[in-house]
Amino acid sequence: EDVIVFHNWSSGPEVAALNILKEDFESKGHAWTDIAIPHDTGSNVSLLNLVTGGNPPNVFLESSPGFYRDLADMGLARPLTDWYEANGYPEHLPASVLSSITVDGEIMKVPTAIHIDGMVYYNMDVAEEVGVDPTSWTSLEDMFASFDAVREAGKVPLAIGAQQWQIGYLTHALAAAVAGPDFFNAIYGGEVDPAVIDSAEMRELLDWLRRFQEAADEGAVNRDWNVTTNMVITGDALMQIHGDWMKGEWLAAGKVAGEDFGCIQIPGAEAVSVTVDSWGLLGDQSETMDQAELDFAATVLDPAVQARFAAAKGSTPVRLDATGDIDACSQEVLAILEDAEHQVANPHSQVDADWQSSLWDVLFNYWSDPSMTADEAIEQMTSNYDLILG
Amino acid sequence: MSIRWTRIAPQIALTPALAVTLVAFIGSIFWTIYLSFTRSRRVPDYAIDWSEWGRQYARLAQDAGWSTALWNLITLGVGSGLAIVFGFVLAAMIDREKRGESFFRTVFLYPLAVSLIVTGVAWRWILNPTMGLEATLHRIGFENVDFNWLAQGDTAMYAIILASIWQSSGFYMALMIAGLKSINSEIWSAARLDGVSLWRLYIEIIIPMMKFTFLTCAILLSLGVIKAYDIVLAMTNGGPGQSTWVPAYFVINALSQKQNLGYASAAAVMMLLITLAVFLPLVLLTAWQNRRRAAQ
Amino acid sequence: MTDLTVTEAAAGATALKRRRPAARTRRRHRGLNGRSLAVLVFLTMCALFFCVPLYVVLTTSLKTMEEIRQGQIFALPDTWTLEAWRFAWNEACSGITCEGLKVGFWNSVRILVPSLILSISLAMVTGYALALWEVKWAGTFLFLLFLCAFVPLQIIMFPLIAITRSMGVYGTILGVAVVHAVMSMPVLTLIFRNYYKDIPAEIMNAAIMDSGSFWRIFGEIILPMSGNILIVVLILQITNVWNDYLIGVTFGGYNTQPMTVNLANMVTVSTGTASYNVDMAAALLTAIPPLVVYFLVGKFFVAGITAGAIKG
Amino acid sequence: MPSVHFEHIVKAYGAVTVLDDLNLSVDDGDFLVLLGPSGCGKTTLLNMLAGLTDVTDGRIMIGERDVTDLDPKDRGLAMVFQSYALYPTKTVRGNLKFGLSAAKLPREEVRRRVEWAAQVLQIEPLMDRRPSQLSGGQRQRVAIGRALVKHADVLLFDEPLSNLDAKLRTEMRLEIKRLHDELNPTVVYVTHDQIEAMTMATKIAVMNGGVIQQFGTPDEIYETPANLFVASFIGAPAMNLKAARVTKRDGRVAGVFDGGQTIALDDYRFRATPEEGRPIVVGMRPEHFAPPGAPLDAAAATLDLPLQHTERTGSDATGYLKFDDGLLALRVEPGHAARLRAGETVRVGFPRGKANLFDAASGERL
Amino acid sequence: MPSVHFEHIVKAYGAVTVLDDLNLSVDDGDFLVLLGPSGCGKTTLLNMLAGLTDVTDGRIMIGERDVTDLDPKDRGLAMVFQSYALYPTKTVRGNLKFGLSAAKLPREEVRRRVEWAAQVLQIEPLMDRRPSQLSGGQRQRVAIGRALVKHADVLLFDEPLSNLDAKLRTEMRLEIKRLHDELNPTVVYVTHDQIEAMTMATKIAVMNGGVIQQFGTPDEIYETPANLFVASFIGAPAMNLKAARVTKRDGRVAGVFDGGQTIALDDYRFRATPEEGRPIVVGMRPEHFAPPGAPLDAAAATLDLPLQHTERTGSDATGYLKFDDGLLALRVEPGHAARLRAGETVRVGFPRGKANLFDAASGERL
Ligand SMILES: Nc1ncnc2c1ncn2[C@@H]1O[C@H](COP(=O)(O)OP(=O)(O)OP(=O)(O)O)[C@@H](O)[C@H]1O
Ligand SMILES: Nc1ncnc2c1ncn2[C@@H]1O[C@H](COP(=O)(O)OP(=O)(O)OP(=O)(O)O)[C@@H](O)[C@H]1O
Ligand SMILES: [Mg+2]
Ligand SMILES: [Mg+2]
Repeated sequence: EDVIVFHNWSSGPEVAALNILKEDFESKGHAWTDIAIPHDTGSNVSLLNLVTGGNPPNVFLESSPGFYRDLADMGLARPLTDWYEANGYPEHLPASVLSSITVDGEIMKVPTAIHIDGMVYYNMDVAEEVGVDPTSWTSLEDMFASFDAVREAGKVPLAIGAQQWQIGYLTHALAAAVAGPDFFNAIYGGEVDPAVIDSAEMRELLDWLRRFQEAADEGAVNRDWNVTTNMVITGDALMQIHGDWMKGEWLAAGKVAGEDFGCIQIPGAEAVSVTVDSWGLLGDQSETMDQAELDFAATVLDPAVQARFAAAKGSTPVRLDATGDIDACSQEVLAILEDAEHQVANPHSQVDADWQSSLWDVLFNYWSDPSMTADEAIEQMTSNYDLILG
Repeated sequence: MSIRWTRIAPQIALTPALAVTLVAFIGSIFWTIYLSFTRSRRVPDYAIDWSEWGRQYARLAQDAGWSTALWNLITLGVGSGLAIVFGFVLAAMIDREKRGESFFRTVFLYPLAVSLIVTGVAWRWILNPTMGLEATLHRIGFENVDFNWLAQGDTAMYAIILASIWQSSGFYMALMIAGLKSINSEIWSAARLDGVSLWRLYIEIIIPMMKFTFLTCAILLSLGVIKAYDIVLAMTNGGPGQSTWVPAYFVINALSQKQNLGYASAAAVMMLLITLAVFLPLVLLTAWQNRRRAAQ
Repeated sequence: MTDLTVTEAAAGATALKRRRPAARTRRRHRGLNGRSLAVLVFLTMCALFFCVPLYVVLTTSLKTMEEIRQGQIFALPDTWTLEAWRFAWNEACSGITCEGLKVGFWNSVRILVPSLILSISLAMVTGYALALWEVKWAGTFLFLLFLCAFVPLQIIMFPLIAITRSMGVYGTILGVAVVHAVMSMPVLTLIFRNYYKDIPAEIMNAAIMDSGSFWRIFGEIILPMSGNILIVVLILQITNVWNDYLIGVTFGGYNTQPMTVNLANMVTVSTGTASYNVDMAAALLTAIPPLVVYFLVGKFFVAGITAGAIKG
Repeated sequence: MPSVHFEHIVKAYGAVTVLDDLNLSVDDGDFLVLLGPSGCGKTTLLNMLAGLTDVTDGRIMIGERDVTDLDPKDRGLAMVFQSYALYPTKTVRGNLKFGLSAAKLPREEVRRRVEWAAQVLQIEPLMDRRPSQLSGGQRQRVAIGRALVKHADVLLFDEPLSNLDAKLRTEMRLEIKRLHDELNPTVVYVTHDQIEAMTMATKIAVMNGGVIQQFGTPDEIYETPANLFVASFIGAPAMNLKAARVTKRDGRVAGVFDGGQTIALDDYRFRATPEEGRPIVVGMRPEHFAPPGAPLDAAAATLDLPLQHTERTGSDATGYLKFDDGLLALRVEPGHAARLRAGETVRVGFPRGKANLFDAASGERL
Repeated sequence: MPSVHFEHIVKAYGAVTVLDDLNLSVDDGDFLVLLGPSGCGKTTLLNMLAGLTDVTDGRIMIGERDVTDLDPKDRGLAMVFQSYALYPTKTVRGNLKFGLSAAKLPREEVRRRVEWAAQVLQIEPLMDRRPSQLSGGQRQRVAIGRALVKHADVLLFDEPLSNLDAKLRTEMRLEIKRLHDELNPTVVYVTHDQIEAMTMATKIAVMNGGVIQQFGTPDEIYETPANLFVASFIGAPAMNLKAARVTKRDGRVAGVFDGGQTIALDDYRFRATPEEGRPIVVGMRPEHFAPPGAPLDAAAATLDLPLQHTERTGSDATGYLKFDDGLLALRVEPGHAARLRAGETVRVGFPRGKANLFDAASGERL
């Protein structure tokens, strides 16, 4: 019986990483049926349709806690707490990962990779050429200050793909970096605190966002993230701030971390936002299928697989004891993650989708319309809060 | 008395279509209307909170994205309307100048065959300031051309309209050619004999005679405009900001991003109402036209 | 008084043998006059405008990535290569499977055939019954159909999932075909009805008196007369089904994703370094079947519309 | 060969009543022509008989059978349509065969009948052609053939000749007449062409506005039209209809035209003798006039009228004389016509016993 | 009022030559009817005159002007189309005015002309209606009006009456004739209806297969057809055409029919006296026969033939006699027809000097 694997990955590194899982999983005697619907094309809806259509996949890449609650309502949830404990997984997982795979007190997901949502990746050749040293930046001000030099050299300082979700990610990464964990959790956490919407932190955040927008190049509009990354890889641009899955693109282009490209967190960041990509398993299955699903989970959590997977995808392993080579950037990430206070969880795994989507709408409007003021943005957010959560 | 099969058989044959209409369309529409009064999020939740049954609609009324979408619907409708005009111009020219008729027809029709997923990419490139038309024009000396339509909220809609005209003109052209061909050739002869200028002939005689074709085009156009989604997705994905949202995009966004079925339903119901508002006058017009045609 | 200039010889046969006028002095040729030229120039410019996107896609697919990076999208390729085409067809990845578009191509074909059969036969029979037989509630039904033609799929997607599921066809090719048939039924039915409406009532009356059998008349008289309209509808529906993304992705099974889904997987987030040449080649490969249909039978399309295929 | 009876037929389309309480009987073997202007309800009546249109009220009998609610194919009749209504995608043979498809006949029988019809109509060489490859007359023959193969007892024709040119029309007229003489089915034939009606019918029903104006043999209809409508509808050039008043001259009934001329009416067979002074309409057929200038003993009326113009159609000529405000048409010899000059006053006589009289108010025959 | 001349006209559509070296002249004020079967090139000829179709070779003169290469609007002619070609979106007044729009006339003049045309054609009450609100005859009038307002010297008509019913056709025929008499323009009128041709024309050109078969006055065409085509095309019922051979009887020329009967031909005006034994065709018009049974002194032929049937059209009747393999039609009095019985042999006489003779091989008049 085929195990149906639903995911929304389709870039080269993502697929390479999936293939590592697939190899190991198939070596356990199972067949893997792949169903991929890429991000922008409505993968959430597709997954939900498959479930409500009575044709749910056995394994699915999905972080949103709401989805697991819906599954539970339909009697299709597969709680994993017992299995985790029986196999001793929890002790090998960092606290932030454990909390992100837990829904309403029960472990529901299988974590596969860690990403930081906003890392600075820069082209070391370009940095050298224009005489800029990103590692010396201690604040965003420093960073912006060096942009003129880059421009003079005919390069784009900051490569940005101005799509709604990229701007959304940039913003919440900046929120963690500039305004800190408390503000972040008040906006992007499970419980939204309306008080912070109209706060000094929010204004600061919006001001920074405006400065980023002003620094973006002409072709930014609607540019895919990996195309943007390639601007940096090819040396057209100095740097990009984006989720660190962009490392996969660098690796796929044959570049080496620490030699060709450097990675730092957002200069002066108070905290970083962490994405934990995780799989869910379908409940209410035959015994053999249930076993196959658990085998899949075991594959994902296998330390050796974890390391190979992370290398291929450009992510950081979720297991502290993952074996194998860890590149310079992952070391940087692991170093950052050592401080439990210095991290917050990706909004997707916590916050109400409607609210987050409405934030994205406002932020992208703000980004796209230079004449829009912070006040106007805040006003829209406030009214959205009243309508959605109020 | 025997059974009159000539009366019964067609009714039997119509049952599948009737069932489809009643269940898949009418039933579904009522289901959607019902959901629009609930607080359904990812999955249907059939409880209605009567104290605030209209909350989804109230939210719509305040949603800037929704009003943008409505405005864009009008812009798109008016803008794509140019496709009808353009289609008519092409048809009139092809019809007068018979040379190359089949060649031009084929060229103007082909965009219809190609998925927007394909041509959207090409259009995005052409409109991309660093590699597309603008860059090319700059390179050959026109320094001042500004063709960066997709990047600005106030012009992105024009880019979509341009692509939509490109895509659909051929179809209207085909309809118009058919309409022109059905005009009695003696009318043309009479006008030539009278020495009427072509311009006056078209304005005063031919175009009014083709009212019906234009009406058909208008119906098909509004059908396309109301359903417009692919083209927005392919060209701008709604951006920049929410500047190119249209109602159909709004509904999908509410469904997949906001994961709010109730809200999406409310927007869908509004779309339906708009459809009715556009469609009822058109139907009445058509009926009236039909009567007139019958009278002739 | 009139003078009779010539009284012609009688029989047509002898007419041909007669002397032809000696000097065929002024055999007139309708040359290109000014107006014609202007029209042709205008049409040619429009045609060029229409060809630009196709040109861009085509030339890009034949270039190497180095060339594309130079950003001259309107330039012809320096080195022509079909590598991107080969790659797109055989090796490009969609999700985890890297067998190229050919997988999706065959899936699309497998979807296309039943979808066409189901949607066209449903609409055809309905249009036939509505146009040529006496049904009391036909007017109301037509009105409903007209209304349904405006309903976007998204509005009724959820219920349709429930319906196909209860029919047991959700996630199968048949399910996709059913949904295509449902979604296209209103418009296609109206097209068929308008066409059949023009069939002279007398032919129907003759057939009713001769046979009286609904299906026999359909099969033996009406179907053979539907050539024109069938071509129009086939063209519309082939394009429609082939280019469909949403229905295929929503209602299709796991191994039956159509070519457009493959394409979207490749184009939306392109593999590795963005390989535009491969994307474009893939796009063209996806577009070829409907394009071929258009180029081959496009002229019947206009003919069919002229014959009354599409009216209000 | 059954008879056909329409009994109290009512037909309404929505609010519009097209036929109201219509009664008509056709004897077996009769050739009934329904004659009337466009829109008078001929086709409606025929379609109701065929079962193609529902009857709103009343009963239709074919022989002893009430067929009012039967399916068309069960009524045992066959029909020839105005536009022929051949199946365009079938060959001639296919067209003929399809008519038998409902009958579930053995193959051999179908073949036999088709061949018989082809032979009767002399279309054997055309059997494998499509309708589009046939001339108008040939199509008409096939359409008739399609009716013949059914061996129906009642044949219906709806203006079957109106799409043919004059020459073919004459030929086909003879052909249909011959078939009727040979096979002797009951025929109901719709037309608005009076020549067809006069030459083919054994009975004519003249219709107008959904009402049967007169029912009778062609001669009855031509010679003694029942009302003004029938009088003006039948005949070409049409009957001269002139207003007059009843008067008495030497105790004998006569008519005085508005212009003062008189016409003797004493040998007219009145249904009821009219009172003096009653306004009437006198109908005089153009061909009944004596040739202009020729003496006529005992003419009912002798008129001296100026000639407006003559019209020559080849074999015939018609003279138009000014009479009161209008014209009086009369037939003249073509040779004679050539000698008449416009403006010249000619004397014409109208013979006794030929006039038709109608009540001016009701239009009914007196 | 100018004359019109076609000189050595050639018209080819691609490889197909429709007209080849055609010559024809119309005098000023003439009413020329182009008469011929469908597809013989009538419309083509008319359209070339109007400038709507290019001439392949040859020259067209209107008066002294060579108009071959002029634009239609500069030729000074007006045309009435078969389908009327009224502008459906304009009122009657608009239709009349629109035709003058190119002429750049002063407003007052346009108004005057439109009113004049409306009055001439009696369409004043209709001026603000749309064509769709008019009856067939009214539309026809407006179409003529549109031609009249142009004050053109040459009026062209392309089968203007063929969409009208019989009665209206008769009326409009008179109307057009009256207009011609009043305004006396040069008219070229296309039709395939011989009644129209005979009644309206001052000159008829009978065409067939792109060739003018005969050109002459209506009487010439009817009385002395130039060949078999014209003989059979003109006249209804058609001229009886019977194969015969030339023989000598008592030194006088006579004809022997295939059935052995003879006909005296000595008073026929031969163009060249034919040798004996030559196969000819004898044409006898149905209306020239003496009434059956009536004695005819000095008949050219006396025939005893069995009656097949009679056909009565109201004012007329035609008897069909069996003659060799075919039928011989002759006109009889309706009253007489009623007394004739099918099968009975009747004696009919054909008078002297009325026969038409044609060469059997070439079809030309002898
Ligand atoms: N389906 C219909 N709905 C409404 N009215 C109709 C319908 N069919 C016919 N009529 C009306 O009924 C009347 C009689 O029509 P019918 O077709 O019987 O006339 P007809 O005598 O056959 O005329 P024609 O000689 O033109 O064929 C007409 O006034 C017509 O308008
Ligand atoms: N545009 C054309 N191309 C090719 N052949 C043509 C064209 N127009 C007319 N013909 C041919 O020229 C011949 C004469 O046509 P024309 O229309 O002059 O006939 P007509 O005498 O007016 O016939 P009708 O009485 O049917 O109107 C026909 O054989 C016709 O097929
Ligand atoms: Mg009728
Ligand atoms: Mg013609």
